[in-house]
Amino acid sequence: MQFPRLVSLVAFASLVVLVCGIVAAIEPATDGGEAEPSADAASLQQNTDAKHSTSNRREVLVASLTIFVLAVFVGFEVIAKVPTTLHTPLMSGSNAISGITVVGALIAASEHWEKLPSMAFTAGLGVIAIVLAMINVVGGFLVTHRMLAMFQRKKKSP
Amino acid sequence: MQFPRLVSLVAFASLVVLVCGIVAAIEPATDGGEAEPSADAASLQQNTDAKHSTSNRREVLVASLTIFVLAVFVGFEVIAKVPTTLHTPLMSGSNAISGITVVGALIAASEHWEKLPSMAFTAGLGVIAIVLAMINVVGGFLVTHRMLAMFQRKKKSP
Amino acid sequence: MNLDTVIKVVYILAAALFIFGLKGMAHPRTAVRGNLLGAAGMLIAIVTTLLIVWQEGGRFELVIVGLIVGSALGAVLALRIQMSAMPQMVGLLNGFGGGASVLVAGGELILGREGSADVLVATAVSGIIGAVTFWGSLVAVGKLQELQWFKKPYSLPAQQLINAALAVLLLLLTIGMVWSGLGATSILLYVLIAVVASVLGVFLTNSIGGADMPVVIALLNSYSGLAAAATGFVIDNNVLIISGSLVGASGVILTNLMCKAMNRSLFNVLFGVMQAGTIANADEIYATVRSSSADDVAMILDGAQRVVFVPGYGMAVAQAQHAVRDLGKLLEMRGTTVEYAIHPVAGRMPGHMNVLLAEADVDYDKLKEMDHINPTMETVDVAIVIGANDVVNPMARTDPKCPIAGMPIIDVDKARTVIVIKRSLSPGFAGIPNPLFAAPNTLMFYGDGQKAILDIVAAMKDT
Amino acid sequence: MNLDTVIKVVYILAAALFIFGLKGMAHPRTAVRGNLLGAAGMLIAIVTTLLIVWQEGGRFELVIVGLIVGSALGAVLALRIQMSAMPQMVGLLNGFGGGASVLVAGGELILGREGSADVLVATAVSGIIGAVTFWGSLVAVGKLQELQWFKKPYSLPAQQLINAALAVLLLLLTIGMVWSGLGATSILLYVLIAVVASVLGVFLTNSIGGADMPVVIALLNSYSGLAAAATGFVIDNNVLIISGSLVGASGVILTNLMCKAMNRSLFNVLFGVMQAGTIANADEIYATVRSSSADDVAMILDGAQRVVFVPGYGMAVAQAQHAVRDLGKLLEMRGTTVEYAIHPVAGRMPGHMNVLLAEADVDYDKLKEMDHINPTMETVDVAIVIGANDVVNPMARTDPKCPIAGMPIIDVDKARTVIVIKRSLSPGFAGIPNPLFAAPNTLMFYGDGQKAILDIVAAMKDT
Ligand SMILES: NC(=O)c1ccc[n+]([C@@H]2O[C@H](COP(=O)([O-])OP(=O)(O)OC[C@H]3O[C@@H](n4cnc5c(N)ncnc54)[C@H](OP(=O)(O)O)[C@@H]3O)[C@@H](O)[C@H]2O)c1
Ligand SMILES: NC(=O)c1ccc[n+]([C@@H]2O[C@H](COP(=O)([O-])OP(=O)(O)OC[C@H]3O[C@@H](n4cnc5c(N)ncnc54)[C@H](OP(=O)(O)O)[C@@H]3O)[C@@H](O)[C@H]2O)c1
Repeated sequence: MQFPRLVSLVAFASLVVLVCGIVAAIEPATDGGEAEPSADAASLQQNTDAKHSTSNRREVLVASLTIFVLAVFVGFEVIAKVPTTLHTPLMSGSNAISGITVVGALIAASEHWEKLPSMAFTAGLGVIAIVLAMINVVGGFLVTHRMLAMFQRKKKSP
Repeated sequence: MQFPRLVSLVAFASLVVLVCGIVAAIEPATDGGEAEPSADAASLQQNTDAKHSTSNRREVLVASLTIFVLAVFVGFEVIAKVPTTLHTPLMSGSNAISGITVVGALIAASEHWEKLPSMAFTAGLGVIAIVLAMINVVGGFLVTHRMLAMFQRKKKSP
Repeated sequence: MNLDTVIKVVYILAAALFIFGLKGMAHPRTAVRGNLLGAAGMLIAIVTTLLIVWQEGGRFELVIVGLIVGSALGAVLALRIQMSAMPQMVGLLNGFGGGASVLVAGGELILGREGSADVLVATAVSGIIGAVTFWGSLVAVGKLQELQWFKKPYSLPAQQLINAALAVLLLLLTIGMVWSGLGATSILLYVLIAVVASVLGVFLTNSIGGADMPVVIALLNSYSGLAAAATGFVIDNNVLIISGSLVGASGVILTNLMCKAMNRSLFNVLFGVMQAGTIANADEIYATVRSSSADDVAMILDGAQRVVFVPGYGMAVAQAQHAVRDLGKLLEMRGTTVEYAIHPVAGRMPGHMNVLLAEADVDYDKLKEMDHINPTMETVDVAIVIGANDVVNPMARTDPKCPIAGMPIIDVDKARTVIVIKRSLSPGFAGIPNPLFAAPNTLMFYGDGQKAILDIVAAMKDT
Repeated sequence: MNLDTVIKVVYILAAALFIFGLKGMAHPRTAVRGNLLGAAGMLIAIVTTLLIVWQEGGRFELVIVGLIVGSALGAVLALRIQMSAMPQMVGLLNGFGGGASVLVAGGELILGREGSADVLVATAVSGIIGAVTFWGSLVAVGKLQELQWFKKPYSLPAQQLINAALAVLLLLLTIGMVWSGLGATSILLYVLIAVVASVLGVFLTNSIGGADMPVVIALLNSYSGLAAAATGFVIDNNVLIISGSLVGASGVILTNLMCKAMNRSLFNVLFGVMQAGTIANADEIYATVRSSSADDVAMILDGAQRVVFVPGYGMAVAQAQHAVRDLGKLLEMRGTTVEYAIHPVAGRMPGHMNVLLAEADVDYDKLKEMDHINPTMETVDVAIVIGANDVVNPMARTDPKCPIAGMPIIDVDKARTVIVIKRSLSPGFAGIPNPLFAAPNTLMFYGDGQKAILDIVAAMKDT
């Protein structure tokens, strides 16, 4: 962790400012985005919904950002301890972890494609994404295991 | 970080199970807790509110838990690097940080005590809490600074 | 409303500053800045909260009174306290942190804004941990101050059983609180929880011997963090959760480290009764003790090539660190190599000796850790043990039945000559005699630590 | 509904397993278990997601097809790939990860569940980073495979300007997306974003020289993580955010490390054109090169006390690691001390040489880091440079104008005798001549790495 601290602090602060901007922008955008033709009958509920959705949305965003920041900290701390010898397996192993997108892909691919064209489209994208992500996951973990097994084997022999 | 990994994993898994239990318990509890005499007129909205509140509550809890877990990781990684020499300042410094409860105390003490007895009570507790927490904060950071300044002074002298 | 969320994002910044601050603690060079970053984080958090209060139209009178009184008390405490009393200071601060958590969680419960199961559980947990921390810390501070009241571990008959019963009671009260939801019942239950937890805190700490207080303090440090985190769950505030977890982790690491350095399990520290039964007769052991004078010591030091100081709790009591530094400088001017061997649990808290010696301007390159100095102990001409006892007691190596059995010690007995400076032959905190004092290569020099060292300095300058 | 949240808690467990897994990577002893923990975390995450899908009554046909095809392809790739082709493999996997992010974010946009500003921004970011990663990785792989197409950095005139224009265009498209909210317009804009980002990815990578591909791969590794994190914001899934950030951090650390080892800034790597202008005339430099035969080398090795192998990219190309190990063993049997000096950027990715030598069963205690071996280089009798070039080029020390100026190198020129095994005098990836080859204490031994070493072994066994 030899990054100049000041630089990272400044970068972080500007990130915060940026994010504040986005957060501040949520309200109008949501209102705009959700302004679907609202059936007059359920208009009360609709309103309540929108209000809840906005404030809920913000809470979620703030929590997600917090999680992001903490995870970056954990990442830097943990990875900085990996010795040079293991940097290649580290690359392939962390690569496999980034295949976590498969989680999103699974949900997308499970859409009922027979119902709506948009769902069919999403499901199609989803299945391709699953294939790509699973290559990433299985390939990554497996090849890492192959490499690491070599390091371990050698340890026992002498 | 020499804790036996298996032990911590098991502890962690049981924590997860525990938490799942609590989460599962939220729904009835909320219903119970919020079962105030509901004006019949606004019953639709009431229902919607309750539903939103429950699911919102859960989201918040899950996010908070995630944050907790990540922060524990960060804590262990960062603190494990502090050398023995600095353990006393570390104790007082981290102590000061735990005075962050002052944030909650500030909010409690700002209640309008003239309005309701419950608010007055909370404000009273809040102001004591502020005093305690601020002793913790100011005392902690200041004494840590005093100690650390000693370490630094010495560094320059030779 | 908009401002509200922006403010929450700023909280993340505060939390990040805490983390950067703790990262700074990794090196004495960066530690001061680290501490300042942490303080900056706290300032941001407080100002942000005040903004929220202002925006929501809260009242400021009490807030301002609280802030001023608290800050003033804190500042006075921090500036007045002596370095040797640091363990008590930390203990006190822990207690205050815990107390604040109890009150904040209680206040939130009274307002009754959110009554879901998780919040009620978190409230109860805040109350329990906070109260245990508060009262436990006060008792621990009392013991560290060696107040008469707390002088020795005092247990009721069947203490463990009573403690277990209280714990079960707390569990039941918590369940009751969750079950009854918001309202007067749960407030009453909360008060009960706080009371029972207070009793438990006193009981738990009171039955632990004074020598183990530092471990207790570290553990309570961890608790005060966890209490803050639990309060964070109560008022749904992430910065509390994050900071609390950081402190919790810190306390756990330090506790673990101390237990390891004493070769005891945490369980043993908390619940184990130190048996003083099988201890050999002190008079017998001390039959061959030889004492000496400042002049003797000065003479011995005169010819020494390599001198190692081994400070312990007595140096803190006698405030002898400056005198030790002077003696060290004097020796160095005469061409002697001077080092300081620091045992991980010397004194009353981890790093205690380091702070004292830093106060006296001793270069921290000269402070050697136990594992570093033990292998070369044979080549040490004179080891000066100043106010240390347990951490140089060879019985830890030889007598598997004694209370400190297996604790790694600084092997001063392997040095050519050992000079032990203390006021009497009375034991250290573990309460056992020390065969080192009667070893053929040991000379006792009785007296208050500071005075003894100054005498030696004077004697050396005379010759 | 209840199950849903419980499941989310289980996701936290998966994320924690990833972290434990990466922590395991801190030591070769624990790394295998670490990797398995990571895989277990992934399994938990996938199974949990399938549970969600099942509970919400989703269709499983496509899911199952996707899982099977993807896993099979991944497994085949992982089992077939040669250790020396690891950089390409990692590059390819990066690309796939990025591609998946583009598709998932796109799919979510089409469904149009959530259209708040932050989600739209996150969607655009997923699309941009994902597409850049995908196409950038493919180009990088092509370059690493030394495919004819990508053979040399190819830039349009005013490439930097075009890239900047594309970046601005992306920014505008993103703003447009946020502004137009959910709906057909934003889907169209998203497609445009993906296309423009793809073009940008190709341009950015294509204008970077092949020697810098490893840095690019590490950077893209980081990007693939960030893309996953952005997707996490889109579908509001914390496990994606956490894992993505972990990978992002990993990539940044590795990138930083490589740049440092080459003494160049990241900016210079990404946008700097390597000037080949001021290079001294190769023929002139190589006037005094002496070549040798296997028998010569065997004779020199015969009397050596301490031999150091310095492997480089050529060892990977020639698959000479097993032969090197045999030669090492043979020398050790004769009482010679054998070590391997590993430069941090030898080969085509960090740790490349370590993996190859591990494959050949070389004890990792014998692999020495550059900083560790350089100070004692004078006492090395024979340094055998096998397929390394840039990392042993003394011009980095002497010529402040050459492209690798200031890059720390392994100082083989200070060894008593240097034997360089390569096929010709052609330059390494930096494209500059190497005065080492013409040094008075250097002997060239031309030939394919593996064959050369085997010849030496044969020659040594003969004598
Ligand atoms: N540091 C930690 O973190 C920590 C944590 C947990 C437990 N502990 C325990 O604390 C103990 C620390 O060992 P230690 O060797 O440092 O201290 P110690 O064993 O408690 O002995 C201190 C000695 O200093 C002498 N002393 C007291 N006042 C003095 C004065 N004014 N001038 C000169 N000598 C004086 C006392 O003898 P006289 O009365 O004869 O002068 C006493 O024997 C260990 O038992 C350890 O397990 C420490
Ligand atoms: N590792 C990383 O992470 C990383 C990252 C960024 C950049 N790089 C760059 O990559 C380069 C690595 O340096 P390096 O010294 O390892 O490699 P290099 O400078 O690329 O040189 C490799 C040499 O191996 C020889 N060779 C190729 N095939 C061979 C074979 N079959 N048998 C024998 N010799 C063979 C080649 O010479 P012939 O053609 O004459 O045989 C070539 O000169 C540096 O420029 C570094 O900056 C590496």
